[in-house]
Amino acid sequence: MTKADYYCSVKLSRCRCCQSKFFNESIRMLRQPLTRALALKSPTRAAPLAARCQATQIQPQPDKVEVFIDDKPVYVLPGTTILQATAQAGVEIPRFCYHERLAVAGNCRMCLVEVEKSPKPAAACAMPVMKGMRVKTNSDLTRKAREGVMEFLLVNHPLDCPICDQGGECDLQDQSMAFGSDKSRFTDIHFSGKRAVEDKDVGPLIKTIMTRCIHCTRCIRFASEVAGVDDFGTTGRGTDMQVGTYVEKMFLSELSGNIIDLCPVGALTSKPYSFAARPWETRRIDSVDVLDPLGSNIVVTTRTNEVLRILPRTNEEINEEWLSDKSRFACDGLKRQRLVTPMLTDSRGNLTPVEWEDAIVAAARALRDCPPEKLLVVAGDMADAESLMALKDLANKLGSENVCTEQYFPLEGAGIDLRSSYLLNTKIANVEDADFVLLIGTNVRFEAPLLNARIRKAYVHKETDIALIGPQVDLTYDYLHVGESASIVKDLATGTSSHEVMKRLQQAKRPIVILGADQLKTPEGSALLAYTQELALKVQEKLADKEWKVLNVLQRTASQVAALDIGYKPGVGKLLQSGPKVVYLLGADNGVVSRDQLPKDAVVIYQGHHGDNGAAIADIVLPGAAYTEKRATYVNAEGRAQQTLVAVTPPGKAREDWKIIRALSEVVGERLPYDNLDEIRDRLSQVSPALVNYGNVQDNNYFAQARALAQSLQKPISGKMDVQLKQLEDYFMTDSISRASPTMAKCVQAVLKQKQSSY
Amino acid sequence: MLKAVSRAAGLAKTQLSKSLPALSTCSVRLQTCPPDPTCIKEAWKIENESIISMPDEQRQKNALESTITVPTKVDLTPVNGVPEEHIKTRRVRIYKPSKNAMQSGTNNIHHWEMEFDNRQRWENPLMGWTSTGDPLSNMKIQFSSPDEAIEHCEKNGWMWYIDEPKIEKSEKPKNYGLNFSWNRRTRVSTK
Amino acid sequence: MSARQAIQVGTKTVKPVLSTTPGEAKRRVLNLYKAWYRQVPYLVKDFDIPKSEEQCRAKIKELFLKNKDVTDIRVIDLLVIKGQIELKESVNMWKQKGHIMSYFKPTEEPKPKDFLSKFFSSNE
Amino acid sequence: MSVGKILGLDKVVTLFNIIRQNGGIRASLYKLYRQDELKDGVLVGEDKFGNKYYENPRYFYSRNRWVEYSDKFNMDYDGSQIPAEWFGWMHYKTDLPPHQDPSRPRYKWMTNYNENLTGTTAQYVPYSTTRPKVEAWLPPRKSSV
Amino acid sequence: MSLAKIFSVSSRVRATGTGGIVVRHAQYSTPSEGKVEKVYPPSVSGYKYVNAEDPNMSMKEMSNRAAQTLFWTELARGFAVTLAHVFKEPATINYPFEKGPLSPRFRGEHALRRYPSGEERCIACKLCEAICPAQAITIEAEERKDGSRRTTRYDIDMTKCIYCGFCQEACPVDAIVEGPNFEFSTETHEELLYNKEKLLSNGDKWESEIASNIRADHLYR
Repeated sequence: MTKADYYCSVKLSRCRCCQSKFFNESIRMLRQPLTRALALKSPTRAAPLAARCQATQIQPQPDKVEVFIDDKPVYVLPGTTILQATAQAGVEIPRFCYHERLAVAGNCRMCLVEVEKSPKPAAACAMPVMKGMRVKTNSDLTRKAREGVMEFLLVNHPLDCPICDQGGECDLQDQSMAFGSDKSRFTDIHFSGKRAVEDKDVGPLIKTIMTRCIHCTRCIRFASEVAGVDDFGTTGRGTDMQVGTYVEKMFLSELSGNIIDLCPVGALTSKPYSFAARPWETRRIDSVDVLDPLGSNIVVTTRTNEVLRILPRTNEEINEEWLSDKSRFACDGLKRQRLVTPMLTDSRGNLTPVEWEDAIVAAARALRDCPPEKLLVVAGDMADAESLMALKDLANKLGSENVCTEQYFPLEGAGIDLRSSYLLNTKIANVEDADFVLLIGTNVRFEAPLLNARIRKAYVHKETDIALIGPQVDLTYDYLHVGESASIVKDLATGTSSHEVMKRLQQAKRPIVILGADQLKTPEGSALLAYTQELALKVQEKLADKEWKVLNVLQRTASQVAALDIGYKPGVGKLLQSGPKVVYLLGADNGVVSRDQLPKDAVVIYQGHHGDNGAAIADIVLPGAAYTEKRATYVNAEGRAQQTLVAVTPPGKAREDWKIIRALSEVVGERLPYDNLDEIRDRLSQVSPALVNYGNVQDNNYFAQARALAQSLQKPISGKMDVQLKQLEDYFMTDSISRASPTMAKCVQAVLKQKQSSY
Repeated sequence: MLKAVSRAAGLAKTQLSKSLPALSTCSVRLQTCPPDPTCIKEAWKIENESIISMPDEQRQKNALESTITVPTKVDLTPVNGVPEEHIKTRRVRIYKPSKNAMQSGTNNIHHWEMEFDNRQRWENPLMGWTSTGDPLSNMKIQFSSPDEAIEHCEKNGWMWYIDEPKIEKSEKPKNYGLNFSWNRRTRVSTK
Repeated sequence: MSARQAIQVGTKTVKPVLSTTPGEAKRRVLNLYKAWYRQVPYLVKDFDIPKSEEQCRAKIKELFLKNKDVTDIRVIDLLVIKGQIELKESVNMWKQKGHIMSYFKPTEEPKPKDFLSKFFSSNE
Repeated sequence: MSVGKILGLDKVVTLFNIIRQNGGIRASLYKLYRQDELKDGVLVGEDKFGNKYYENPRYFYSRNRWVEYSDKFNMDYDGSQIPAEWFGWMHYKTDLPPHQDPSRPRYKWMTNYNENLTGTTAQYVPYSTTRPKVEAWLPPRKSSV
Repeated sequence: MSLAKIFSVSSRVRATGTGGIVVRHAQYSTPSEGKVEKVYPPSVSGYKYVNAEDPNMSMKEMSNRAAQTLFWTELARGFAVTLAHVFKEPATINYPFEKGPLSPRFRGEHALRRYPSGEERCIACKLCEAICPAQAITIEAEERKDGSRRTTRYDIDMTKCIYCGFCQEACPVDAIVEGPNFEFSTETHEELLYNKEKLLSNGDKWESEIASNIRADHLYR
């Protein structure tokens, strides 16, 4: 039994023993069709899907108030607004300023509805319901009120729909069709022209056409509430009112792209996407983002086999409906610096394009001639689970165990054998419920922007307090800075410190500790992890809520969790020093492996989608597919497996990654036993069923075991912690896609320029 | 022949008694049971076909109006003419369409859809237009429930999987007053 | 597993297409088969195809046997109707020689089947 | 009705007039060969290619305006050799020939008219007007020794 | 036989009264009696018999008919018809020297227009692409250097186009028009795949005529 097989079996048994019935059900439901179809039998549906449909019968509930929406009774919590109540009744009220994830503003007046016995129409978004209230959402008065509001809005809105990027997906357009008047009474009697407002420059991502603004203040509220960057505001009153940044200033936020989505008109549009396409001519493919470890759900908008833009897709458990700027705007990097054809070094040492047959044969020869212990496989940031699996199987068949990832994680103690020691166990959605957050050595804001948005949400709405051990950075909210030294963690864990943080941790009902995976690279990393585990478990044991998990490790890359699940060794460290003959880089672009670390005659095979650090040192280049071009599995930091879908075809001769490895294996003579996606996913589920349980997270609870294993590692630590991404300019270009993206480069320049500005 | 006529008349009578009150143009309303011939001014209407058809034809016709019992699971692949390549290798994704992040309306997402996996597209060398060889690339069918979608896929022999969105939200009242509460972090300073 | 069996044995009552019993459907299939069989000499002569009558009969048999596992009466009926359409189009010379020959030889190039040649030839 | 008309002599006179106007018997025969018919009319104008436009209301509508293609086209005359300015007059959209119509735009970016060039070397060849969608990575070149 | 008879279609039709003419075919009795017997229609006023009637069998008529056959008068009459048409003015027009009338709204070859300043009108709003029922139009757009919204690709497949004119109706800036030209037939298919350059050059070529057509029609839009 090789060690790799051992890993597999350990993981398999581990997963078997902890299967909850929940998990059992869902995995059966999701996996059955494919496995059944493989067996040439008809798939069935296991769970009664109809059960999901809620019963429509409404029962009176004691703690709720009864209101009547169009004479239909609805029971809602007291304090609910009319608009929320109507939503429960299935009636959608038109709105511009109201957004369910932002504070109520109540300034657009589009949501006016008639309330019986009320002299005037009421703004549904701000008006709380009262017992027995009768709301008419489609009465003559309501319609007239809407028409009137619409007319006022259109008086000052330009008629430039043909050149407006919002055209076709514009709330104002749609609502004026549905609720507006069929004619205009606007005549420019004094020939003074319509209102015109100067455009603002808020950076390279957002294009402003302020004349189109209808002053809904969604962008302002987003900036101050969610992004935590209080840059936007209004100036002037009446017709002179303007939304802007007061002084000319870039919108310095890693979540800035979301105000494009929020803007109900075309006042804020995407600069990189400007004028590129209309919504009716694009295809939308649901997919998953891989540029940060959270695996935000996205919609890839394509046309003519080209990724045009990326939009967030609502997933309440991960990204709500936000998306970070890198995930949203780095997609133009998918069209630059691409590897479109296999390449081999010629006699002069230059990479020259060749056919697939030649490249595969050359790679196979290199692999076959290499002694197993001299083969090194390094997987990078964005490797999918399928190709990781295939490559590991290939390496194992060749007799090598040297498969590793770029990112390091301590192997001492429990290492990676216990899944809960490298996951974000609390889960992203539960972070909102936390009442105390301790961040250790991480800049969440840039390592996982949407996790930071959740923490900020808890901070704003739940009065959660946050403490940070590590370098002092701007997290967009106030926090208690404990110090930069790693020894603080040791002191807290061993109980020798009487710091305020310890008190807060112990008082909190739902505390969480988030440890940045970057800190574990140092020699003291294993000790830091051990102490953090100790601290978290100590706090957790005292909690009343037994289900609540305290320990979280925030990974940095999208591939790391899947790689560890499959059995990759984290970090190249020792393996690189042993002088490998063949180095197989699976999208490893972070410069962990460089030419001068390798023996002169070493052959470097690079498989990936971008020409970056990896391809530059390669002898054989095998062009793979980026995450928008393949159907592949990614496991996010929580351990949630999700799959991307094929949005566009890989460019040129590029192929899906696992297929390249499968083809290579056949030429090497060690044929891998899977020919299609279903078969390789079967193999994945053999290794760990969690890898194919799409959309769901499996609960892991091995903190006590991990502590037991890590007891010996609790050594004194003294180092100062440091994080890679400190400032906004560090955030934009962190991987091969965003490094190739011109938009991201512009962002870095713009941020640096803004730094020099006096504002 | 006589027999056929009488049978046809009987048939017609039953049909007529059902439909006549609504369709009759005669001055005397047809009495329901028992129809008294003296009250009726119109002759029974007998379909020509039922008179001239042969007995076994008539039997066949009656049989076609009856029902037969078939298994619930229907496999349409032999008759639908879809090439085998597009049945065996295609995977159908059954999902609920996601809300367009750019808009706040939700009227177009309350159904389930099925779509096929995306196949290769390439560029036309002359004009640079994009081509595809996939006849199913635009086939998006809407269903009111995933069960219907599954049934449709099973009938056509496609492999399917369900992609369920995670969009359930907790019910949380919103409050306009929070903007102004002096002791909360929700208080706004910029507006 | 129980749910699966329930589906397999589950039945429903529907309107028939042509036949009401499996026996009747079988008769229709046999009738169609015989009709094709009888037309073979004329088809060979009229279309002047480079195939012998034996080859044509073997092909007819092969095409009929392709759907031998179909049990649903309505599907059989539809197949019979389609077969009749084909027969009529052939006998009335509404088809052309190429249409008849396409029974014997597919007009498109066969795609590679094994993984490696698929991998080298295209992106699929 | 005059005697001449009854005897059809006016037709003969017209015939002679037509022949005279077209430059004698020899030229008339050439024109007849080239255009399949001979007509007399008022010369309304001449375009930049040398095509001559005639009008004679004696002929019925849609035959009362015609063009004689410039001699440089020889027998290679073609319907598309009438420039855009004369197109409207030729197709009875307007009665104003272009040189008498002041409202016709004359912008400096308007280009010279050319005939339908299909089948010649100057014919239109379609091409894509966009950039390639994907930029490939160019591996760094090592200095060739 | 009068000359009128030679050149007129049927004097009898013309001669009939103004009342509604009812045409009825001769009816024949069933052939049971062994011979075909003609049944004449009722002699009601307003009815007119249009079928071939039996020849008159009086001696005079019979000899007339015999003389006409003998002296080939049919032949002579036929030549006379031919001769008469030689001297008649033809009803066809002599294309390409003469051309038929066209409406200012005629929908011919497409063209992309420019503003008087020479700036192209098209703003890449893609409404024409959206409305095109034959999906003949392909547009790609991006921001031009000066920040204006322009197409990088404006292709019309003229072989797909059905010349319905919806594109020019949809255009908010009168950029795409169907010009007056119909003489753009080509020898190859490719030449009918128009790209943006071709369409713009069409506009530059035909602007004089397009502009006067729009002026002629402006009262009606």
